[in-house]
Amino acid sequence: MRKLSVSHAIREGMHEEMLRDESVIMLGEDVGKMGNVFGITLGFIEEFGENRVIDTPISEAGFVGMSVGAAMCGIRPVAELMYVDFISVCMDPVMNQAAKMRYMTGGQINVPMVLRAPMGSGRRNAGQHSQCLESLFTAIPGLKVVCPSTAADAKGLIKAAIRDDDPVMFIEHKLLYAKKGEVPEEEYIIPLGKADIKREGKDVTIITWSRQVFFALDAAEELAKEGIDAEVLDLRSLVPLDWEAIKESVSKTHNVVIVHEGVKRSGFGGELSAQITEELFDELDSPVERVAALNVVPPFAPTLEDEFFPHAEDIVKAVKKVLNK
Amino acid sequence: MRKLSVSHAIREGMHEEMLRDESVIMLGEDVGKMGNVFGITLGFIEEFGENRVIDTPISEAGFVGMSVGAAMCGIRPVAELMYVDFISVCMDPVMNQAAKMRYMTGGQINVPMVLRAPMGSGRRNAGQHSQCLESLFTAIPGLKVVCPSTAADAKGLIKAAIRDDDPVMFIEHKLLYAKKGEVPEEEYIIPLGKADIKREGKDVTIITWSRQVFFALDAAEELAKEGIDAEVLDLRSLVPLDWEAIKESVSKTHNVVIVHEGVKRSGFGGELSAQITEELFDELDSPVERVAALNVVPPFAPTLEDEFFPHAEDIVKAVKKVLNK
Amino acid sequence: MENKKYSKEMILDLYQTMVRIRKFETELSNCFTKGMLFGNIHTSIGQEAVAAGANKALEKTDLITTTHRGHGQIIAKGAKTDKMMAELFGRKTGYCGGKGGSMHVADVSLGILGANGIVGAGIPIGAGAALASKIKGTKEVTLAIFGDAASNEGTFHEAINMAAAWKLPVVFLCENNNYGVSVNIHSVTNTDNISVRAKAYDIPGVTVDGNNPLTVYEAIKEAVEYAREGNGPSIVECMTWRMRGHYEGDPASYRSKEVTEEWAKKDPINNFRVYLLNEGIEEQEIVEIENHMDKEIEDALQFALDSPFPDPSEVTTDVYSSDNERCVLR
Amino acid sequence: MENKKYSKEMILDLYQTMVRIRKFETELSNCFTKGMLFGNIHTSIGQEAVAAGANKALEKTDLITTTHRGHGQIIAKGAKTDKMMAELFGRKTGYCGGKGGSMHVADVSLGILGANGIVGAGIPIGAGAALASKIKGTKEVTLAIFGDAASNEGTFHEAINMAAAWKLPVVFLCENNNYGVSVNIHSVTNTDNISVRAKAYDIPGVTVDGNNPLTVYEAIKEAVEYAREGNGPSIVECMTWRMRGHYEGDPASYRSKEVTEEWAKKDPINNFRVYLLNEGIEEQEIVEIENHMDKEIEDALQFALDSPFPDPSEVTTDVYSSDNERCVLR
Ligand SMILES: Cc1ncc(C[n+]2csc(CCOP(=O)(O)OP(=O)(O)O)c2C)c(N)n1
Ligand SMILES: Cc1ncc(C[n+]2csc(CCOP(=O)(O)OP(=O)(O)O)c2C)c(N)n1
Ligand SMILES: [Mg+2]
Ligand SMILES: [Mg+2]
Repeated sequence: MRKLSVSHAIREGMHEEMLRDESVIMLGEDVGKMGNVFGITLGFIEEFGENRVIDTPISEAGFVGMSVGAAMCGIRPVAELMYVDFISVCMDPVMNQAAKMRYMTGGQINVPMVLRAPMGSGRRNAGQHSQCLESLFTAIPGLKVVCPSTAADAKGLIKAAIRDDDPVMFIEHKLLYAKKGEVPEEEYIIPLGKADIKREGKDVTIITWSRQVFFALDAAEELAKEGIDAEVLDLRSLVPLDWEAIKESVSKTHNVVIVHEGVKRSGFGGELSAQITEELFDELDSPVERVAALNVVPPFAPTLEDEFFPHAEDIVKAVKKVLNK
Repeated sequence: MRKLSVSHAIREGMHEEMLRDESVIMLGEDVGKMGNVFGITLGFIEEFGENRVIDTPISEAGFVGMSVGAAMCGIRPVAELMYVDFISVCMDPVMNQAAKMRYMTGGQINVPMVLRAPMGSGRRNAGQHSQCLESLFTAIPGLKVVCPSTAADAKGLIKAAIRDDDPVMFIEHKLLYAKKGEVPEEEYIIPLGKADIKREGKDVTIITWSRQVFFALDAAEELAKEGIDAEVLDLRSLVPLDWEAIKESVSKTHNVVIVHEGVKRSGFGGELSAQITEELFDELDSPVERVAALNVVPPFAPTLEDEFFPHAEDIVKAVKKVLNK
Repeated sequence: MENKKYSKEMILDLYQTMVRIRKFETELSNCFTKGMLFGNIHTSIGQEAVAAGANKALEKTDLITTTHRGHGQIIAKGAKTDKMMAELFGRKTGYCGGKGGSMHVADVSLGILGANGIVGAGIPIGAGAALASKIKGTKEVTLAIFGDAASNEGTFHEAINMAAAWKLPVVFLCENNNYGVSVNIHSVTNTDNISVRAKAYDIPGVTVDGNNPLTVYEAIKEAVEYAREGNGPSIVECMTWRMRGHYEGDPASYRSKEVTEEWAKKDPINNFRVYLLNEGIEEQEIVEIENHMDKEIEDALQFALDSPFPDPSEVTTDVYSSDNERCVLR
Repeated sequence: MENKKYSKEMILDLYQTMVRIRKFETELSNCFTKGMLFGNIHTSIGQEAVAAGANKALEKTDLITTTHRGHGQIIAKGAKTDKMMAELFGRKTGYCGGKGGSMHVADVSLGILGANGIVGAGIPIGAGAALASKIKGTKEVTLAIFGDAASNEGTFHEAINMAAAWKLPVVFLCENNNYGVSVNIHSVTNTDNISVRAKAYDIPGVTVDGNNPLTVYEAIKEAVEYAREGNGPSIVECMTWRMRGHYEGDPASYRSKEVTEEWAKKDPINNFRVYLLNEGIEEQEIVEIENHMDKEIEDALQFALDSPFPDPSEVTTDVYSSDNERCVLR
């Protein structure tokens, strides 16, 4: 099968949806002329025109708020933040408007918008450009939250997100953009809320998403050498959550390690750990373990940043701990 | 001992600190002439002058950002949001500036500011005025997070918060403002990060904070009638967290119910549940149980709102569940 | 004002709208005092001329976004008082099934994109609706309504700047009642009025008497036409006064008695009633309208009170459009 | 410009500052190309006159807040290039112990309250520093520096409005280099310049040549004096050009060759060198400065490269001022 980078896959998915549905538009800083700082929308403005591909000023609260309004009026905006860290300047249209509009109006209005934003550590971008904030979004009922890992997933999920009638936070990892993976030629959609087993195993379930999927796969290889057979479950979307997949895997392996790149405190890992403990207590051979970033600000120096967020060896260590090895 | 309402206690604590340290200022919407919409700062502007008690325009990102700047220059601002829900329009100065400034400058700068904000459900204030968002703040390293319940705690904690050299989110429950409790005449401070056992018990630990402390106490009374002896542990501050107190109580009761008024998904209860399971697994006789609001937008109609957030009977039910009764 | 410039039908309609709003909100105020209503109720009593005049200048297909103080604008745009009353009483028959309450009334079918509990949030939403019209190539204009104090939120600046740069068909209507809760606009801004800010975006900005529905109508009409013809946005500032507190229960003691009394003389309904009589309308006709409105509001209240509260089980519906159950469960 | 208006010392100092910045950032650019630097590096090459001129108008005790493109301003305010270089290389000896990097350099003791990675965030922080001065009754003025594109963030509006209403001692310095990354300011605003927005707050607003350190100096000096005397804020817009991409690695192909070449002729350092010669300064003296700066930056680089990275264990220090260990642990 052909291989595409994650950024190319997202681009292709969006391109297909732009062609398929003329109510789909793109807006954000540098998405037009420059084609996005990561080149994801390169050429879109030439192909679809300035009406549908909009270079905005640096006014996130404004243009995300406008996306909400446009979404209420028959447009399907795909808005973009240059980094997810900038949600700080536009939390209101996301959390108090898009997420709540349908409910507050008693179901009268849908807000079919996507807010794309790159996240993640490892690029030496320091405190205000390296955060993983997906847990914040999961804490806001009304939002769907998607964090793809592979190119194929990214394409199928962005298409599903654009077609979804609810506001979707689509959070991409900067350090995955260049990562290539097989992507089918023919059209396909990956429904939101379906996890994917990226590696089957029987001894322990590693639950994770986004770039940490690859660290988990590396860890699994490492563990395999020592005879430990880890299953890697890529959640792909956090809301909706594929509980059936979690249940099935945990009922098979009886051991769980949750891995995420965001800080540990009040990360989504805590929520998952709590749910698994509450409902699958009898299935567990050991307490659920979490691997996550330290509860600090993302540091700049490479020595510090590498210590800050989880790598494969941290996962290996955690797996061994739960398996008492 | 004399009894004060929570709002009066906070007022008294702030008043003492204003007298004690002239670098302490208050700013926010309607904190001056009106004395805050809940009357908390009534008379302050007359006593301390317009230089230290500032009626701001409706520009939260602006005045919270200015608080950060002032805090970096020798002032101790106590800023106020009219409702914690409005953090949506000023998340940046809180999350990317105040919380990160010390770390990003390698410890050069402190940001000794307090951001007060009322939270909570039950007042029929609907979707955008009823949220409990403390879990979001706990997810941001660099912030301290305080949620008092009683009048005495509120006073001692606001004084500690004002004297603290780090940014403190001080989140008050609107429906506690009128609630009275004993408050010592003499000066005292309650250090951040010390939980308080509001009721001793031996069968189960109910961990909670803010208004739910009182629901938990009601539930404990109810349970006592059935011979169940519940301990109610009021965390008072979520960051720093009094782990010693949690450990001690859980090691005594071996059963845990965590209660909070915010929505369950990615609430701080998940984090607590995960930590307790990770570190006190062997102490637990049953899986940690959570009682929290439903994962929906705060509804307006009383029939819906009462269903939305936890009440004493929900806590009773959860306790019986963990105790298998 | 030129004589006979306006048809009898039109001026009576403006009057009826103002009276409908006044009676609706007076009823709210009474019910609040009696402890029958919950939550925060912000009335626009005293500001009815802005709502009546502005919406009269709109087409049915035009859109509005409004504020916490939005009952008047929403009624003027055509919302039914019975469904509104039911919503404010948290009933299942209300516009939002009781889920929204006073600050979240919407009727999308009438172009009412909603009140909003977040100050300033409706401004970009309105600009976004206008963006949608531009993209779709349709001809609606959106009226984005906000208070004087809301003009100090960043969203005001960001949304108007974009609307100006992109010539969006939107009119920014500032209901300047001089106060944001207790804070006088002049104590937190440096200019005499808000419309001067139009200069920062090189768009038209005017300030008009907001207590006369006809001056409001004219100003908004001009701005709407300008927008509809593709010239872009304007700011129209209507000077007015809320005759009650910020919300019910607020004695508004931060405003001086003198100024309050002065504005009482400018009551838009009283004055427009005098104008109608001067225009030769029979008092009888006016009284009929008033009685008719009395009856409508009485019925609306009865409708609300007769309606059931939503069933507690409905608390989890309507959060998501698809996959709701699963998304709400965990 | 009047002849001999400025002392030789002053004009040579301005030149030296510009050269220091240019050489510092040229070195950064070289190191980036060689793969020695990580993260995002935004140079201000071409904009040195703004930094040099503006900071020359400040007292030592005055304060600045600046942006992601802040190296120049920070150097001009007096920061040491060795500690800056070390910080940009993520070393323990850097200003922030390696924790901040390019976008977060600060030296509070010099009144440098920090660069900032969030566009627009430094504006209210600067206004807040000025508020502190007002409250304390001290005489510092704060220079809040931001780009043209940052002027479309809500914080611009909110902070300037408050500063104007409260007459805070702050000067809002807009470094207008015409672009926010790839987006030309004229494609997202409706006015010819940013300083016109001063009218929205009834404060002074001027636009000056930002490629001449003396015009910048004069404009900022006037605004600083105005602020220091208690008259409140002004907006000073300096028209300039970044001669490189938005960050290192950006070919800046969104800008036309013609315009780029035109601005190349306006290189502030080349032009000011000619001015110095015309003023009768010996070339020898100029070359000495240049050599001196070469050496300083060479040393700074060496200092950085010789410095150790912070120990991984330091990752958890400095988050909180008190109770750090416990707050970081859980
Ligand atoms: C972001 C935000 N900040 C503060 C509030 C609280 N609040 C509600 S209405 C109001 C005053 C609004 O004044 P203005 O915009 O002039 O409208 P008016 O009430 O006068 O109609 C305030 C401060 C809010 N709802 N949202
Ligand atoms: C809130 C926010 N939005 C977007 C960005 C990404 N970003 C960094 S610099 C920049 C352009 C800033 O332009 P301008 O203010 O003119 O400053 P210049 O880069 O030209 O010096 C953008 C969009 C950011 N850092 N913060
Ligand atoms: Mg007002
Ligand atoms: Mg620029």
